[in-house]
Amino acid sequence: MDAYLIAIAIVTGIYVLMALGLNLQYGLTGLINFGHVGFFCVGAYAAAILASRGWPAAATFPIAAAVAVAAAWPLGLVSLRLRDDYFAIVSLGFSEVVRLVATSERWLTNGVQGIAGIPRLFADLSGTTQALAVLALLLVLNGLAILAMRRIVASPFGRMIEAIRDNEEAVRALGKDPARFKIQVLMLGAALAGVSGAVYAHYIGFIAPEQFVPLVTFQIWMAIVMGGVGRVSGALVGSGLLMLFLEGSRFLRDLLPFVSEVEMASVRIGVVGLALILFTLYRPQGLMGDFTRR
Amino acid sequence: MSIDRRQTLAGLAGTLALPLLGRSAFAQGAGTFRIGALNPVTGSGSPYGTGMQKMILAAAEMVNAAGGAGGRMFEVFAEDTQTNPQAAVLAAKKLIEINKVQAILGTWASGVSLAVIPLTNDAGAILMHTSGAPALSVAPSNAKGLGYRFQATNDRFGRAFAEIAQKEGFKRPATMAFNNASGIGNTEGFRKAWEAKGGKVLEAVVYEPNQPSYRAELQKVLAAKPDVIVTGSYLADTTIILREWFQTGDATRWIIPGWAANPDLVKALGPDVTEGLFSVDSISNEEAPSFQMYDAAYRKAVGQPGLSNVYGAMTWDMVVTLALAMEAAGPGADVAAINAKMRDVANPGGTKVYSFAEGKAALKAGKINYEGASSILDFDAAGDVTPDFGVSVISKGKIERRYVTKI
Amino acid sequence: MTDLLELAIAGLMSGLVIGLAALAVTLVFGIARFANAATGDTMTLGAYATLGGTAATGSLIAGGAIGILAGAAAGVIAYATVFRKLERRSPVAALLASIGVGFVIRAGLGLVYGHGQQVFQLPLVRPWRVWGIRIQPTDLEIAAAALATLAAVFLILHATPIGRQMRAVADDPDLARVSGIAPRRVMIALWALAGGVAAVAGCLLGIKTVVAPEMGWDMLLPAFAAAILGGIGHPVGAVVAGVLLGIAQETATPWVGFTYKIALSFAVLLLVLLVRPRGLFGRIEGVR
Amino acid sequence: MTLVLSGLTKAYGGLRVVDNVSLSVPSDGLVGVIGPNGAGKSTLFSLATGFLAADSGTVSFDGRDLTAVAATGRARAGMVRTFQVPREFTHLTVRENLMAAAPGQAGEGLLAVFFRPGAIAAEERAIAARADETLAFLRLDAVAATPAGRLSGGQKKLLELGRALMTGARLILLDEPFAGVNPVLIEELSARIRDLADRGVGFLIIEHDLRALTRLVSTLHVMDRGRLIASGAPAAVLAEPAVRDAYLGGAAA
Repeated sequence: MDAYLIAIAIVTGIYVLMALGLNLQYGLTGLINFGHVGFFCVGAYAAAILASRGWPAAATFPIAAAVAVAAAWPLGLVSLRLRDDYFAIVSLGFSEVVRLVATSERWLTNGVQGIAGIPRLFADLSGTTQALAVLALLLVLNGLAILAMRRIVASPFGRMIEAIRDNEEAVRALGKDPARFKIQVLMLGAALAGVSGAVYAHYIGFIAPEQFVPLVTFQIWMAIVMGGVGRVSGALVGSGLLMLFLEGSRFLRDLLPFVSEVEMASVRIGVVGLALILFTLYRPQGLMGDFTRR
Repeated sequence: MSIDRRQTLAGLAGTLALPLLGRSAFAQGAGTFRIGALNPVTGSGSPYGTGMQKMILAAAEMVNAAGGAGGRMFEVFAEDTQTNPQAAVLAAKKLIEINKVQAILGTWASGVSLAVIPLTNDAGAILMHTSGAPALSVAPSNAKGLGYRFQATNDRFGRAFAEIAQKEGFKRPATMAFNNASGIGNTEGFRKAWEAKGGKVLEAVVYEPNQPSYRAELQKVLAAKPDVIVTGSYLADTTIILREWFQTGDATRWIIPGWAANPDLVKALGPDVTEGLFSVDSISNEEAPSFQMYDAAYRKAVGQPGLSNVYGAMTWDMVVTLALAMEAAGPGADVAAINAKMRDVANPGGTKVYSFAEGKAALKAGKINYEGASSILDFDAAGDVTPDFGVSVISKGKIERRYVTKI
Repeated sequence: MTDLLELAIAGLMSGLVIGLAALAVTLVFGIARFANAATGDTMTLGAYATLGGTAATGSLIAGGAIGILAGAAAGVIAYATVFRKLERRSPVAALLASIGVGFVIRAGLGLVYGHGQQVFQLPLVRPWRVWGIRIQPTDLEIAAAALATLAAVFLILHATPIGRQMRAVADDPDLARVSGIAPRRVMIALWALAGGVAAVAGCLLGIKTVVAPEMGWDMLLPAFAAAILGGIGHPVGAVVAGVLLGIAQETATPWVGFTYKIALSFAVLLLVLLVRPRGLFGRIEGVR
Repeated sequence: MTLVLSGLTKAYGGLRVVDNVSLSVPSDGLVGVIGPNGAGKSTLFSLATGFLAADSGTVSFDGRDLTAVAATGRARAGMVRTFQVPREFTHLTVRENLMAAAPGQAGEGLLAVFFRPGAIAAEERAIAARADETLAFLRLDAVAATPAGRLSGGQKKLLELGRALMTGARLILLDEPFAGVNPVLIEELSARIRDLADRGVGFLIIEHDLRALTRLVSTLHVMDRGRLIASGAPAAVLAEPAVRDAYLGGAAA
């Protein structure tokens, strides 16, 4: 029982880390990043490949972040000068390209067979203690991310990215180059997604390209839309809600005995769809309120 | 579905992070043995998952009706992997932690089994799966010897394909594989076996799913002028590929795994296109009485012939084998003791039995050898079975079994 | 050479389907001003409706008409219940809601039809050979259907009063409002048209492949790519770009293989956007 | 001469929206541009500030040719525009709006945010002081802590002017600064602009409100259908028959 709750909490923590990154990008800067899973994937593979070759987790995490940042940089350079909605599609395409590379480059990623037996974190601990250690690590990582986010929001840098979100043309008229800030934000969010991917790879222990489909990106989007865009608490609450949607359906089935297992898959996606529609229509500010004032 | 309502509500409360119910609610009942039915009910395994799950439930009922195994009744907790490793990990956690199951039965995709097996190993639980990836046989995945594979490995499938291609007199094979672990596993296994026979594979095309057309892929494979194309493919892509192939006017033959070359394929394409296709499957042990029992149960639960879902036969056998091992290990045996008896009740060297009731009785007299519905069910040192392969040819819209090949 | 030509034909056929989907995307983008992610699932709906209609009437043509009606109806309903209320909101809100609409459509189709595949039972015929190149009669029929759809769309846009109003709104929504064009009527016509076009695209895709709940969603990315490549809001551009992407993908396979061919459309898209940020046919937009 | 536009031309399809326009703004000059709707005034602004690329013609500022320089570069060179529809940073406070405009902030570097907090705090204090001065000058100090989105139209116009001032611009291009502003505020705004001109800031102003503009500027240009049809002292220009026909006649109709 406890271990199941801890498992749920760990996966939620992984989502929160991604949601914080996306929140920085979309909530604060207005970047419509539809390729978040691409950075998650890059981080997961970087960690998995290194850990399988015996690197310690202390090294795989920063490298996962660095590789994700390195992937974000060229993407930002070429595409952040495009219109917002173009960037949305280009970033979505980017995440698909990442997945295709993971599929094709078998020498590096073992292709579709995936990488199995990724060493677990805190392997010298066992059972619940080990799971708690992973959860603690995630809490620390999320705590650091939130602190960093706070610091950024309160800084001139944060003021400028919010100005970009509110009106990019006006920023250019003041002689500041929005693209420079957007690239940095993209890289920062990518770093969080990369670290998140590293935790994921170590935790699940097996990664394959099919786990990094665009649906993951949309789940994170759903989390921040439900929680409240532009707010740290929104990312937390939204990720929790998302897990409730995803895991709750296991238990929902027993409450809806007339719905068969196969139908459940459709019900699940229908509920996600309805939530997206209803939140955008009736509660665009999410559960945690408007981002006007933090 | 025999799911305990109280457990379910407890689980729901758990998800809501409201562990209101005390630990005692989850305590192991004295006379029960809990197993998890973890199947691909949704996602790409959905054509098989529901049937697999229903067969676990049916077989468990049968065991219970025969008085239980080793003095204990089965209690089954059903979960969906969504054919997705992450969902499967959480489901397995729930089964192990909330439902306290001691064995998980019927994971399907290799990715799913690879993600779940570290959890069952940690919990000291048995994992019985139907995945093809060779990695599941060896450490780290099967370091503890708690994993059992009821399906042929992809390598064995490839060997069977090679046997058949040789027997049918083909000289110039090419391959087409769906780009995932199973698809490539099949064609790679074929290539290895074929080259071991001194042959050469002319062309090996790997294609991505969900394309609006596979003509370019076909063109490349046909350019090598093969006399047969061996595939590692699924139903949807096989449908599209064969339709486009037929429309090129080409006359190459095809050897296709049975999960793709099935009645649905014939229904989708009609008799002209499918004429002369070879359909290869690890066959159920159809002549055996165990298969007859499974078939009857499958027809009753799903309303289709048991042959339509080989994985259903495998999950049926999982329950029976586990029950026989429990019976052999005696009342109150722990998982390790039960695990130690798995080969004793399934491998050659004892009286052949075909059902749990029969085996339970025969165990009193001495050693038994369960002959399963899915195969004769003999586990090698790695916990893998080596089923026989049936070769069918589609003729005038009928899938007709021609012969059985052993590897 | 023959090989390359046949690859190009294969690409052309895929490209026509992508181009039609991109046309549906670009129509909505040009007038309602957001990227409609429900387009893919509207395609799927059209394919299922056509299947049902064909089974009920025994005629593929009548079935196709029913499919188009279903797609148009889905578009109008989505507009009336969701997108109308988001007209004054950001394009991102509408985009997110459209993802939701798509999910709901897919959930409904999954519940009604299940997840197994269905197929159009059409007679399969062997190809003709023209100068050594295989020409497939089915291709000609699909191409004819696609071209007829295009012709109908352009006729509607250029030769009917409502079409002219749609183009006027696309050019300048504010000016159009000032000149007394009823935006509601134009929007309803737009959503019906876009839904109908998506349904045709889905129907053709279903004929080429198999009908399953995920089929349209899988085509969304190439459709978006083609819509942007063509210059968003530009109908001819969308179709031409779809065809170009289709041909580029298939004819490149001898060099890039069958996995990276999917990545190729994004590479092409990026390159074109770097040179022409507004796409191939895009108009230059002033600062608003 | 600070800003010199020469021969600027921009065409969409066959339509020349701006057609061979040349004008200049002296370093402390107050120059106005008028013309009917669609005369090409806003397009001219966009061409001058680099928000649109001209088909032909050149832009130079302080003797430096800026024709090939992008919008941000031209703003950094010291010429800053405002917009016809105010583009305030909706969710930032009025003070934050102004502070965001200050040039060359070390705190806009991500590394500095984390590794030089002390230096940034000092810099912020200085910028905040300057912002408060500017707000007082523009009589916006009462709403300093209000989110900019809640300001009235006229206040937003002032805010945009304030942001331009914060950049240290030496030439400010105002696009209809008086539109939607109440008459009392117009007087106020005009007075501020005159003050600034006295301090050596040049202005190029597009305006519909002829009366307010003619009282403010020393030179007036009239545009019609993309061309400059008259230039000179306001009174003289308004007296020209061509201007009466094109502009006043058009406005009357």
